[in-house]
Amino acid sequence: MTLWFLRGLRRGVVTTWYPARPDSSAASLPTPPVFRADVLDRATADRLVEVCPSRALRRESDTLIFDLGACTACGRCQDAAPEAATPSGEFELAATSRAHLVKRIPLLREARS
Amino acid sequence: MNALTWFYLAAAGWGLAAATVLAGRGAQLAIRVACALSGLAGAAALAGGASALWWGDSRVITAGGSVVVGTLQLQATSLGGIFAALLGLVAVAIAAFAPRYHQAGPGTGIYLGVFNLALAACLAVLAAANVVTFLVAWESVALLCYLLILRNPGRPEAAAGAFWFLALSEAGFVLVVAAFVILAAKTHTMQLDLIAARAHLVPAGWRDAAYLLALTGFGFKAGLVPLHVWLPEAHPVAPADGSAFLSGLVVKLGAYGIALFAFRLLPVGPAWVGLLTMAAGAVTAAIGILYAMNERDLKRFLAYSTIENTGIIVTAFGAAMIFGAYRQRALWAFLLLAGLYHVANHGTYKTLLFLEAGVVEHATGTRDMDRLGGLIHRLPRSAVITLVGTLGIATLPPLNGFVSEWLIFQGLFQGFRTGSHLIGILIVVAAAALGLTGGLAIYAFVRGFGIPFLGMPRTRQAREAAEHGQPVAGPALLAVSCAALAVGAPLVILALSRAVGTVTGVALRPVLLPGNLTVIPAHTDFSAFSPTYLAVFLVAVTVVPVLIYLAGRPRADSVTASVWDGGMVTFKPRMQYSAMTFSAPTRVTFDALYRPSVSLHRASDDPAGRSGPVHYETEVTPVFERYLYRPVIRAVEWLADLVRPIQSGDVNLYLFYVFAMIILAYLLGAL
Amino acid sequence: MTAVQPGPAGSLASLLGAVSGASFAEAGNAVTVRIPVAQLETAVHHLATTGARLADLFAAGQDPAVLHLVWALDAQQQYLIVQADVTGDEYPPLSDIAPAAFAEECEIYEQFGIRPATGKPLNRVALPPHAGPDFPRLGHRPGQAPAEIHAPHTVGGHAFEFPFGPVRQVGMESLYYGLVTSGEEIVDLYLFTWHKHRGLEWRLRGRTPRDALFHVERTEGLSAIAMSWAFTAAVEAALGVDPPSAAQRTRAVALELERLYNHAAATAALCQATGLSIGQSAAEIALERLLRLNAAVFGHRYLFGVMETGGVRRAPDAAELRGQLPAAQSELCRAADALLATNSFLDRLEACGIVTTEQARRLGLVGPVARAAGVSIDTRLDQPAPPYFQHPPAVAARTSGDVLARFGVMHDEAAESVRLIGDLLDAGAGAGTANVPSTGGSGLGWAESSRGEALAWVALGADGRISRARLRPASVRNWRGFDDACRSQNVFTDVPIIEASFWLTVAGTAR
Amino acid sequence: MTASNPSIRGQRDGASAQAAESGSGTDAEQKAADQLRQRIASQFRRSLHIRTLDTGSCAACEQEIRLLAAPHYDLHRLGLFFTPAPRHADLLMVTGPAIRAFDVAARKTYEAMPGPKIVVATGACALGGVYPSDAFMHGSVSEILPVDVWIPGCPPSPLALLQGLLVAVDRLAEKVADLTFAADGPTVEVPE
Repeated sequence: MTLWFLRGLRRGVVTTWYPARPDSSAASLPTPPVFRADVLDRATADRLVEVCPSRALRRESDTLIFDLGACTACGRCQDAAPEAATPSGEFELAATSRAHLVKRIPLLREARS
Repeated sequence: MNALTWFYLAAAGWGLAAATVLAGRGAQLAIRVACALSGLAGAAALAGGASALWWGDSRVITAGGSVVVGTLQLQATSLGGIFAALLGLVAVAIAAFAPRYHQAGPGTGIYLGVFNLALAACLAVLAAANVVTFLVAWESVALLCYLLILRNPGRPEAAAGAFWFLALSEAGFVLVVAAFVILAAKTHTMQLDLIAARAHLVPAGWRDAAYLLALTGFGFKAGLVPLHVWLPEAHPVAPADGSAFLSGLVVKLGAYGIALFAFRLLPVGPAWVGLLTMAAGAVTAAIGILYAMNERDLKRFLAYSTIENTGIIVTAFGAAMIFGAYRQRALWAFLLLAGLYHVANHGTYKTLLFLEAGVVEHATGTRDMDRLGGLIHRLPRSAVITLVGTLGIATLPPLNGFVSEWLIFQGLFQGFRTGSHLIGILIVVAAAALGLTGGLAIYAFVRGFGIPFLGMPRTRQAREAAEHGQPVAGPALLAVSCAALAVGAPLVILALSRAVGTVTGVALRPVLLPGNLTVIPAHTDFSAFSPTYLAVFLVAVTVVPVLIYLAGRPRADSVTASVWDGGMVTFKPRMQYSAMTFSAPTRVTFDALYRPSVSLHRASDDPAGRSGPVHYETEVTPVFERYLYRPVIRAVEWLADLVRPIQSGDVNLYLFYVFAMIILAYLLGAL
Repeated sequence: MTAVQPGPAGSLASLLGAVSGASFAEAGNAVTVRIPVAQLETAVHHLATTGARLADLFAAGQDPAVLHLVWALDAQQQYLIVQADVTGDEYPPLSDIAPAAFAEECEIYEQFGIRPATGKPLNRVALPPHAGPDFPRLGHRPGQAPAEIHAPHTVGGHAFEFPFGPVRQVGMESLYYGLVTSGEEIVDLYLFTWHKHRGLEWRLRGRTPRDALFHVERTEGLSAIAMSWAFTAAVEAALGVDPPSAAQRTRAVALELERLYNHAAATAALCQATGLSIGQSAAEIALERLLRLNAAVFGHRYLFGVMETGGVRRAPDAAELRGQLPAAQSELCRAADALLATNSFLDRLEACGIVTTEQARRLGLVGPVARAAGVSIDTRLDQPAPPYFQHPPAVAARTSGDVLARFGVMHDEAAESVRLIGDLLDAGAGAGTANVPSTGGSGLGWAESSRGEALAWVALGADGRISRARLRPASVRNWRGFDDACRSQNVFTDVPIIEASFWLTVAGTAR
Repeated sequence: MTASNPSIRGQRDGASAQAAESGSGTDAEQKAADQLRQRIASQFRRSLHIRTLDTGSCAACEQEIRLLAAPHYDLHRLGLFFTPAPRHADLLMVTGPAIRAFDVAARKTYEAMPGPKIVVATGACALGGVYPSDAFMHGSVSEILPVDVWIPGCPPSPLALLQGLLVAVDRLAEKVADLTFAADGPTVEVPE
């Protein structure tokens, strides 16, 4: 067993300091997208709703309902409309109420040119 | 009233009971009256035994008899006293048990008649004062028990079981007769106390030969290992009270015989005789419990447990004889006392367990543990009584089994006092064998009680067993006596020390009971313990915390949730231990002795690799029956075939035989 | 289906033996042959005796349900799909392939109501007990089956059943064991996996391949790349699409990375099962580094979202991968070497949970379990897909078939994967997808997941939507070997060790 | 990608507060619920025992949960412990889309846990994402168990799980309630 003891000493501490300090590995994690309200019109919104495989997006008249809980951060909406959706980089998404995860993004009234 | 008058009363009571039940041809009223009489007679025997124990041997009374048979002499000896007391207790318990157990009918009438006569015959054996009385009584016990076992001849193995009993009893009887003849010839008297007085006249060789013949002869009845085969065959087929009487009392007569020869008739012999006895006892105990471990039939399991306890008793007697040979008189008497104490204890809880096995069979119709389960909910009272019996026989502290086993162990651990290292080591080896037996006994009786009484019912009969109408009084009395024998241990030891004093001439009382409640094993510098304080303390340790909890219980609202089962939908009866799987570890450890055979059918063996029904059977090979008795039986049959031509049916040939015999006798006479 | 070429297919005719009325079709590396059902038994017997390995058996379509038998022809380095129409609710008993295809026969019966005419009872496989007649199925539900159709799990005699699960240790998937034991040794073992049946094949009907890919990745989370590669290869074979070679090399890089982290996770699970917590920590450090490497290189710790029908969505960050892979690999190798030097650990693995070569072949086991039992099959070599023509991997194999052999095979494969990744990166791995027409067709795709050969078969309707998708991850095959491996064990604590050495997922077999 | 995108930091203005309110009834109810949660959380501050429950996950969430005990994350340093028996567990981490065949086992696991207890739905499947509600499954865990904390992600990384657990015992402030995920400024060049 001394083999393991020495090996462990040589390996050193790998444990993260999170939550005291942010962990560097979080940067490369897939994160839900952020939607740009000033670019989103109904057509783009409908395209995004159609492309999301996990039913995380739906449109109610002129607001885009984005359910963070259902989002799997697969990035298909970012591929479909890169100008409207960009990764948020936010991975700490735990919520104490389901409503906190349902975000409402107001859409542009008139169709964009 | 001296002991013999109590014995007369008892014998008369049993005779009367037999007469009434035989006359009444088993009518319900006749049964009830007979059992009442039998109970009273039992009480009388108990009183007689106790007084014989306390006041020592009574005078020899010649109660008649003819010139042909020889005089019929009786004497209430203190050595026989403990056995007579046990006989009384067992008789009372069975008397309370029998009326509710047996249905009225001519068969029951005959059975109870024979049963009461067997009780009287046993009393006669214990009170016999001369050789002829002893042998006549002994043979009548054997025959009457044969009839008891044949209670329901319809059962397939009844005839075989009864015949095993009779055959081995007769074999034992022949050896016992030989032993008595040797002693009587050498001491020129037939009276037991005279034999005892003149025992020093018997030359050493003859004395040891007589003892070995007696040991083997009585070993057949007591169930020493190679001779034990009839117990597991006879007990399952006898009715409940029959097998209880067999195991509780008749087997103890074997032990009485060995004690009679070892401690009363013969002077202290050489060490090797004691060693041989102790070895036989230790081997019997170990092998008895090992076979008990893997029995599925309740009564066969208890029968093997009887063999184990006989082994413990005979080990105690053997060790006593060794200490006697090395002039350790205190330990010699102490171990005899311990052995006798264990006889009493085993008599009580084994009878209880057999009666309860009868109740279980009566309520569910089966004795197979794998078809029972969960009976504690259906037969609560019987379960509690069986638990008391199981705690007793598993030699666990609060109850009497622990006290006698502790005494025996303390005696065995003082092997170093013999002075010779070899003997000391051998005694401790025997103690180790008893240790192994004790451990396995607890394991076996956790199984013996757990599988039938706890868990979920495995079959419909177990689910629908009903307590109402089952006899409870008899076993309850025995349970109370178990507790009494434990808490009252100092009193029992006091009585036994007086009995042992009269037999061995060693005043044990001051040596054993310095205080009034503590017990020390013959030598003050060794160890001490007080069974009474222990029992009281153990009860307190369990009851008091419960009371404190109930008194100061926090008022938090408690939620009852089901047992955590991994989220499975339902527990099925097949998901609990079965009898053979619970004892599987022993089959692996001792496979050389068991040589288990397995038969397995699996749906998944089908080349299609499907999963489905699995059937797994395992059997333990009966080593002694197969490799010892079957060859003997075949040899006897072969001999019989050899001799058959002699009986050719031709009268002239018969005349020639007679003529040849006369000539032969004449020639032999001339030598 | 491309036109029938007599050339290569002709050589297969000899394989089917005396079978008349067979029509051939070749798509990618898989040949489909359709034979009348009456000839099925002789064809199956002939194939089984000439050493072909039955990879999968499933049904598709309804009235008539078409039976598909997928055979792996290692000699011809191809797959052969034998199709036969089954009218009525019974098809001839295929006794030659009975052990390997029994679970599939049960599944076909549950989903399509057609069963082999053996009359022997089948088992419940996927559908839960409360599945009523209107429970969604792929085809007609079985007719009023006689009671004994589902072999009951009864335990007779002296054995008893030790129930275990479905909620098991922390962090373990829900799985119910029925451990029938004699008190000392395990007499029989059966599994219920219907707790986790999500009905994926039913769910994929009517979806476009691109939508379906989202669910295919999640059939078996720990083999996302292998399953999605098999599925996309099937779609590409159906539509005759060839992804750019750089994308194919990226797929291979992702597959090897997935194999690496799975073998690290298996090592950690093995150490946990044997109670060596130091070894478990060392393996988990290596595992975490590999997962972080996946996130840095492909943007997802479990490589979800890398695959795309016709190619790959993301190119690997080659510099990052070349920089960090050697460190992660040395971490894993040092942990494994330290384990191989720990006697207490090795004693628990030797002669524990043995799968014999005959059993592996009879039950059709795949992956490290088969390779450790002496059946060295590896689809990357036996049925090479594009990137593996130029970069053939060396196959690690053992013959003892116990847990130590499986651990050894995994250890060697991990080293081999790192070498492969190096070669693939040198040859250049990029993103890019070929365009995928939305037309009809059916095709077979496969990939060597860390657990073994993962198969997928797809039938696309005229509008390009899926009419029938068959997903067969390696876990479906290897759980059968787990029953046999546990059967001879005499210690209960060996069962978790054997399960860790198989390193299968319940999600994969329950689908 | 920046560590955290400044533009998504929403303010506690009407919109997001209103977003938070809309889902959970009157103010009093909300206050009572918070009170209860604070009381429960205070009991578990220093040592919390966690039991996991897989109601049909794809095994990726299970692997992430196992990694919580790995040296890199080591939840023991935060006073969180895994326990096999629900009888000794305070928190139940549920993964998977609540397959209907699993209802009895899930209900039994929940009831085997002594109160007070916390249920954490883990992963997009458990929160109603990947699979819709149909004959096979309920679609989300809140259909079968009273969920207290939701952790999104497919699979949620060990760091997200740690954050979820610490939010469950009130040792970390919940961040997602304040984020709007709606950026208003031009963060990327708009192709004409």
